Amino acid sequence: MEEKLKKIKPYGDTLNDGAVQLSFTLPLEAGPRADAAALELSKKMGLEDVHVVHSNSLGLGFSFFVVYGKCRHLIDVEKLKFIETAFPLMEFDEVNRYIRMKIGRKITVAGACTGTDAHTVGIDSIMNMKGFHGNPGLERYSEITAYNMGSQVRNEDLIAKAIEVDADAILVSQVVTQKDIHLSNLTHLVDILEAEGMRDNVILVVGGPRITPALAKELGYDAGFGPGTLPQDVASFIAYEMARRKGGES
Amino acid sequence: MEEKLKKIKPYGDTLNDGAVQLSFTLPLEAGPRADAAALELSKKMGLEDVHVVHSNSLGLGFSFFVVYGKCRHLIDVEKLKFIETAFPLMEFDEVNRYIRMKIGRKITVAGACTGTDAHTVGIDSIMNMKGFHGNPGLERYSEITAYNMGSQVRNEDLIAKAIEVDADAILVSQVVTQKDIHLSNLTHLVDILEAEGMRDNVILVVGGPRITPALAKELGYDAGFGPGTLPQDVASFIAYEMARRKGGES
Amino acid sequence: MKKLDLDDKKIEKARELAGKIVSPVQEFISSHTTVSVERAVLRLFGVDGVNRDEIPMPNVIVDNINNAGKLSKGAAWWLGKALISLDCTLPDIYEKLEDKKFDITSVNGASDEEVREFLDTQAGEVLDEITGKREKRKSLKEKLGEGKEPLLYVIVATGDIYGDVVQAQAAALQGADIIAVIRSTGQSLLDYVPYGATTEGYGGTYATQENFRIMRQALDRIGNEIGRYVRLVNYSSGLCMPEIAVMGAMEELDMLLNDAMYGILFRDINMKRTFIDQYFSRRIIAFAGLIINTGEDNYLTTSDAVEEAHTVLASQFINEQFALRAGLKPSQMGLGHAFEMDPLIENGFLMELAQAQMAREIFPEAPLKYMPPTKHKIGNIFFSHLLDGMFNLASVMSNQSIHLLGMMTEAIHTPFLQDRFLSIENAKYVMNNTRNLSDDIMFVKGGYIQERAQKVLDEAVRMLEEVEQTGVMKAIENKKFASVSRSPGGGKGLEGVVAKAKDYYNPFEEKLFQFFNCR
Amino acid sequence: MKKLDLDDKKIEKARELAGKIVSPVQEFISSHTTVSVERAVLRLFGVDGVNRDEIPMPNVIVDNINNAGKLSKGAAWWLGKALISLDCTLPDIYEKLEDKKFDITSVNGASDEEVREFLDTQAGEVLDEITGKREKRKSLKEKLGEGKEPLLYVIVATGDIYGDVVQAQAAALQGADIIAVIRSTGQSLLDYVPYGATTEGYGGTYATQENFRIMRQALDRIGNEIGRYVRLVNYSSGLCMPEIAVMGAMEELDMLLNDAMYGILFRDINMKRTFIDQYFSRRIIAFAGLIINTGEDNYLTTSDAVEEAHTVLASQFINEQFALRAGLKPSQMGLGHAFEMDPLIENGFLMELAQAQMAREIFPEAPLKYMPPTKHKIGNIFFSHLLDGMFNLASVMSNQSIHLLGMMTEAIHTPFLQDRFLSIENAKYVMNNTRNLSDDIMFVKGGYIQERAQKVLDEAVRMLEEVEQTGVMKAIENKKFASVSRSPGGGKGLEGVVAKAKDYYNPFEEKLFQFFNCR
Ligand code: B12
Ligand code: B12
Ligand SMILES: Cc1ncc(COP(=O)(O)O)c(C=O)c1O
Ligand SMILES: Cc1ncc(COP(=O)(O)O)c(C=O)c1O
Repeated sequence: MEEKLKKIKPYGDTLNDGAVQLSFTLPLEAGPRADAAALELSKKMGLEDVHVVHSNSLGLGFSFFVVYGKCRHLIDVEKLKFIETAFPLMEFDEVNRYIRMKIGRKITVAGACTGTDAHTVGIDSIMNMKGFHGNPGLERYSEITAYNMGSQVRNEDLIAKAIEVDADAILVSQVVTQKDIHLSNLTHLVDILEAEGMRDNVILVVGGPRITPALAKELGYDAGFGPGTLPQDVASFIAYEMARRKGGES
Repeated sequence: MEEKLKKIKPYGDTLNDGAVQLSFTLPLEAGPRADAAALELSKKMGLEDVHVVHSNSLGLGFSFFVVYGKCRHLIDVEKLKFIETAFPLMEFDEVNRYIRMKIGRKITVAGACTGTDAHTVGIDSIMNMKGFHGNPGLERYSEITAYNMGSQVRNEDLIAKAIEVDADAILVSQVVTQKDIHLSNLTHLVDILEAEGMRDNVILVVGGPRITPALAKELGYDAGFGPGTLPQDVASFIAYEMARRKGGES
Repeated sequence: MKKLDLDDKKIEKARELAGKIVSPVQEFISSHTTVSVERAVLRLFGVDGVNRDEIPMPNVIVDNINNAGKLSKGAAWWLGKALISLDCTLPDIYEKLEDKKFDITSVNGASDEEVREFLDTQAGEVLDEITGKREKRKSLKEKLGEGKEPLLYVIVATGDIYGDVVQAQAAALQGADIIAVIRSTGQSLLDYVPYGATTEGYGGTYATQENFRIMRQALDRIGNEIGRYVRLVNYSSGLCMPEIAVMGAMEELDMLLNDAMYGILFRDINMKRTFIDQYFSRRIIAFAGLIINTGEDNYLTTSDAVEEAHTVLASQFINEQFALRAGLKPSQMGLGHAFEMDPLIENGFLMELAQAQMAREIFPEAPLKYMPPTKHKIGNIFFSHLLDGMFNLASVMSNQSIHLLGMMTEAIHTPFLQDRFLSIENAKYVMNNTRNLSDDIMFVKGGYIQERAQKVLDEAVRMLEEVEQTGVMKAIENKKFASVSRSPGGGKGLEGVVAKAKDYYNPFEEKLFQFFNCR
Repeated sequence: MKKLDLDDKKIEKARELAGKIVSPVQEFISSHTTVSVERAVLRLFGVDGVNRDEIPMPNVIVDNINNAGKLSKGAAWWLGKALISLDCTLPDIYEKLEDKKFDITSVNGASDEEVREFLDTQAGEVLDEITGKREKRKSLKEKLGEGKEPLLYVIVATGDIYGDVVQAQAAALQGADIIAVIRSTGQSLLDYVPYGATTEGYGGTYATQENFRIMRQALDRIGNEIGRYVRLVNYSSGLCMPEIAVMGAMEELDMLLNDAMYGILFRDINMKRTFIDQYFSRRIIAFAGLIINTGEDNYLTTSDAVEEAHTVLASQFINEQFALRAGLKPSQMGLGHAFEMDPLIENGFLMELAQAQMAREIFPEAPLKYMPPTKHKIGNIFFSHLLDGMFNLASVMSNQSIHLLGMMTEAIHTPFLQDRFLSIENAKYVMNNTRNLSDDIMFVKGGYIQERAQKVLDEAVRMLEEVEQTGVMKAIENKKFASVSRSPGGGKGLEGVVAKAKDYYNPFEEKLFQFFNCR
């Protein structure tokens, strides 16, 4: 793609043709009325040249639609706001070296999958020896001492552990997001930390499949990591952030 | 579904939760900026609670997205406008009986897939003996004489045929819609018919996978038939429409 | 058709080892009861409802007895004694229990003989009732007929039982054979069963007797409409395993997820507690004619499906022995396994097929529960849908019985109506289009598939040998299963374990024992 | 591996019958030429460009000769004669031809000897050049290596060659092995080849020499980048079959869709015309080392894939004989077949597999072209994606060579960038995950799959017997192929057929003949 556009639209096979695919269910019996509703909805979403390419009954007065259309909306690429957690991405050895040089002592982290959330695989991928996709976990770093409390851990217990081991960073995993349970869970943790006067003494990191850097910031965390995160991402961030807070980096 | 809602939204698992799935490509390198653009676009389309659940690079500066979100837009079911081609749906025998009773003579139809369009399967499904999905084609009706000219037929030739056989109805099939070639093709046919002063003497029907009743009306056709049309739909319509024009039905 | 050229001696050996592994646990089980077993017994006697503080009556009564330190004699005993002594009905007892000072074990009057006779008569009636329900189900199934195997199993999880009903009925219309109502997140850790209809659950709907009833009726209604029997499933693993088994028997469910190992490993439930609970729950399930679903498939969500395939098989052998000892027939054993290998592995499908076919050949009568890919699902719904298609193929190619449908949105949310539709459509297409493929192909002798299956069997035997050495509890501690470590003293619910007194009495245990011994 | 237990005698018989069917047509072919064959010859001699009215020079010259009633001697002759007589270059001739009154056949001077020698020398040089290109391709292929079979073939169809380049390069990056640039709708009915780069086509990009060049360069560039050779395909069937073959040879394409039957049945091209065109085009293709793709798969878009499966096989036998007679080696015969059965048929997949495996066993050396489901595709993109997955499976299970990727949006539009990506991802997953499944399974003797294949072979033999009776032209008229009737006198392009005069001269025909006879 040689051309650099400032204002973009989705692309099907021609630049800015606006091609978008939708699918959804409507609470209407399949038929011309439902098709018309699907068309109308697609138009309200800003599609032109709408084709309801498929519809079928789902039973009980519901019907399913697949739609293709051309989106009117333009995105101004230069005006996009997004949060990139700023830190230099380092590899395993580099991180250890960096910690030795810039911090001069081992870093301690405590982590858990909190609340009623029983998904350990995510937090284990980050913290346990084995790591993720061949990338070794925090436990394996010579300069990191990692405590992984597993899943279904109460926020209070995680904080108690952090106090006990004098953790530099707290790692929280949240996988289940139904009814936004993760939001209340995550906010609750920040609230207790603040109540305990601990918030500024730790680096607070959250991760999970529905976590984005933006959401993490919004909830009062120092960083957020989504799907596909590698342990080295987290290790790099924590090491850099500690150095930065010490004044060793800016 | 007992409840009857007046204003509806898409349905995921709760009435009016607004759940919609999108997929599209953006002309941006995969990464936080592209993710942000995907989010922004989805919001512009009226989605809230947007999750960019998947993104990957397509190479050459393009990336692909799958998004789920909740649509803000409401559709007022009662205000929906849609065209239902009004005719009583009759079965094979009924149609023949109806023609005998209401028209009193055989009906003649001439059909073709016009322009450079070489797709015969659609028009054949409607006109040839064999029919479609076990539903016999127009040729098989004792009260219909059907002339199927096949595909790649010029509008002029179709009209000449219609004049030659004194057709009551002209059936046009259009499958290829790239660059809206079908629109110009279909409009052209109406234009010639009007120029020849024939338009009001024939029932003009169009069909094809991208044809809707609304589009057909808009282009000046008496009816339009989309995917899954059965020959009996077309037979019923033509018979009824002829009777109606004769004043036999209203 | 046997296709894998497996060594029958090794299979026999594995069964023997599993038997030896289970025996000591079984001894421990026999000498203990739990609060949940006792609550289940009370439920069998008809105890239900909640008190003014919304605490379920089975809990109120068992806690009352336990607080008096007398649970080791069995809750039934005290309840029976109180009922006769006071010559009253259950509601009268409930009323008395509203007074926190009332101690049910202090009621006196009835003789031991009288109590025993009363309990035995009552228990007989209850079991007759359950037998009646079992027969009713059987004839309904015969009348309506069922779908072809693999039976299509989908979940509903709106958190609102009435929403669940809509989803479930639509799924049945679309072709689903089995409906599971997912429980609210975390219910398995509650040491009581919530009461009444749920309209707001988290990621699921509570397993309550009322919810069971509502869904059973809804499924029977739609089943009659479409002329196909629709099975109902719920979850009994967790701290209330036996109680939910009783509820399932009462409300005529068809299957229950039921596996102590699952609770131990994935819910951190104390192993002693849940082994005891499992035993009694399975006795009930066996009697009521339900099918259990075990959870070995879950191991592959935390450990690698290629490396740790044998742990699933080893665990199936162990679970089979536990099940046999609780009176379950092979035809009631929905042993779990799963299609969970990384899709990017070359020839991964051959390994999956080997595993599935192996389970089929080793447990020929069991209605195996085959789980879809979940762990390697990502937000790319198109790829995910395809993955499910290959899973559907593996299932029909290896003649599985209970087939859980994968959802293209597995990595995103609990299924939308349209997700379920597309998934059912997927399975119907693939299975119908390849219906007899399994009958039409053989595997090359000594080929990739045969070798893989043989290797996994070898490894499973080796693992069982090790587990037999250390005992299953120690093996769990050593992370042999699902790479998770749990200790016999850790986890939730140990406080609910009670050693049976010499004069412990549970009329059902005895009756069920008789039932199975004379079968 | 032979798996179908097919009767070799029947296969032999079918080949014999096909030979007999082709012979009379071949005789007719030998005694005729066409405007397009002659234009192809001119193109070989380097005639190119357009005149001031935008008419391509090969047309200008051939029309000029034809108008003079002298095409029966061969266009090369007149061009050669004019060039020597006038002692000028091609551009000089072009210039003269701008004068509508100029008659190239009226130029005199050179002796017959001189003309013949000139033509022979020139033709020798041209053929050497083509040989050079052929070698260049071969070594590039060896240097870069190719993907594993089945090779993944995708189309691009933006209507803008520069847009096509983006799509094609992205597809190669994503894993495609073969790129076909779809032609503009209706180009096959044009009796000339458009000139220059196309930026606005209808549903495709014109097959022009410039477009071929642009895409070839683009693919070589990306191929070098990713270290994998990427093949280029275009379409030669239609009224300009021989010319496009020449362009393909010149611009170093790897494959050409090339099938008279396709043109006759699906484009209503006159059968005499296109059989003649096919012959010369295949001579060129054979020499240049390209692979042809035939179009039997298309039959199943108009007739039922279950009922009419044998017509595909019968046609493959006929096409093979036509190909052999034009000097094509089996390794150049990309005979077409397709996965087009109604997906809702029980055991349909078994029939598809039988058909694909049968083609593989009957044409063991041919790089079969296997076409995806298209006819039963609907707007349900999720189902469509799944269907493609099963097609991908059938392909790898029967060791196909050239594998056209199905698109989930087949029923909707020509592929978007994302459609192609998802499709490639689909094929890569399925094929890698089941890579050696084919080596690991056998079909049950006398089972469903074997019986199906045997039945189709029997029916094909029966059909060939009938066609041999009536002759292929009459058989086409009788709707034997694709349920379409075409008559020898009907269709487009008959006016371009010219009986060769006794002194007809085409230096290439002779040279190519020699080449093949001494191979
Ligand atoms: C495995 C699994 C399970 C296993 C968990 C086993 C275990 N010990 O973890 C079992 C079977 C027990 C299970 C149970 C349930 N599950 Co579950 N499960 C999954 C599944 C299939 C895979 C999750 C996984 O392991 N992914 C792999 C890991 C590596 O990815 P990850 O978690 O995203 O982690 C990565 C990043 O997010 C990040 N990360 C994660 N945490 C952290 C933390 C930090 C600090 C950092 C820096 C980074 C980080 O780094 C990791 C590596 O890159 C998903 C579906 C799916 N395919 O995603 C459903 C899924 C997560 N489960 C779900 C549900 C609903 C449940 C149940 C609640 C169902 C029920 N009602 O019974 C139960 C109960 C669980 C509970 N109370 O929490 C839903 C959640 C829906 C939602 N959005 O809310 C999902 C999406 C399935 C679905 N479609 O319904 N589940
Ligand atoms: C079969 C087929 C072909 C065959 C056609 C054989 C033949 N003799 O018809 C062949 C291989 C020749 C072919 C060629 C091409 N095809 Co084509 N083809 C298809 C395919 C796979 C199926 C079409 C079909 O037969 N459907 C079955 C019939 C029964 O359905 P139907 O046409 O919708 O008809 C029903 C209704 O619409 C209605 N109906 C139709 N006509 C009429 C008329 C009347 C009067 C009434 C009442 C009702 C009615 O009733 C019918 C029965 O219910 C579609 C993809 C798909 N799956 O849809 C692509 C498709 C239609 N083709 C396509 C293209 C682009 C082409 C080519 C132009 C490609 C090229 N550049 O070379 C060529 C050239 C064709 C040309 N010049 O027109 C595109 C069209 C894209 C677009 N929207 O413009 C499609 C969608 C494929 C794609 N994704 O690219 N094709
Ligand atoms: C055997 C077994 N029991 C129970 C469950 C679900 O239990 P919970 O409701 O605790 O998530 C599962 C889920 O996968 C299971 O496999
Ligand atoms: C053999 C053959 N030639 C040519 C074509 C395409 O030709 P056209 O450009 O006329 O659509 C096809 C398409 O399917 C084909 O199979």
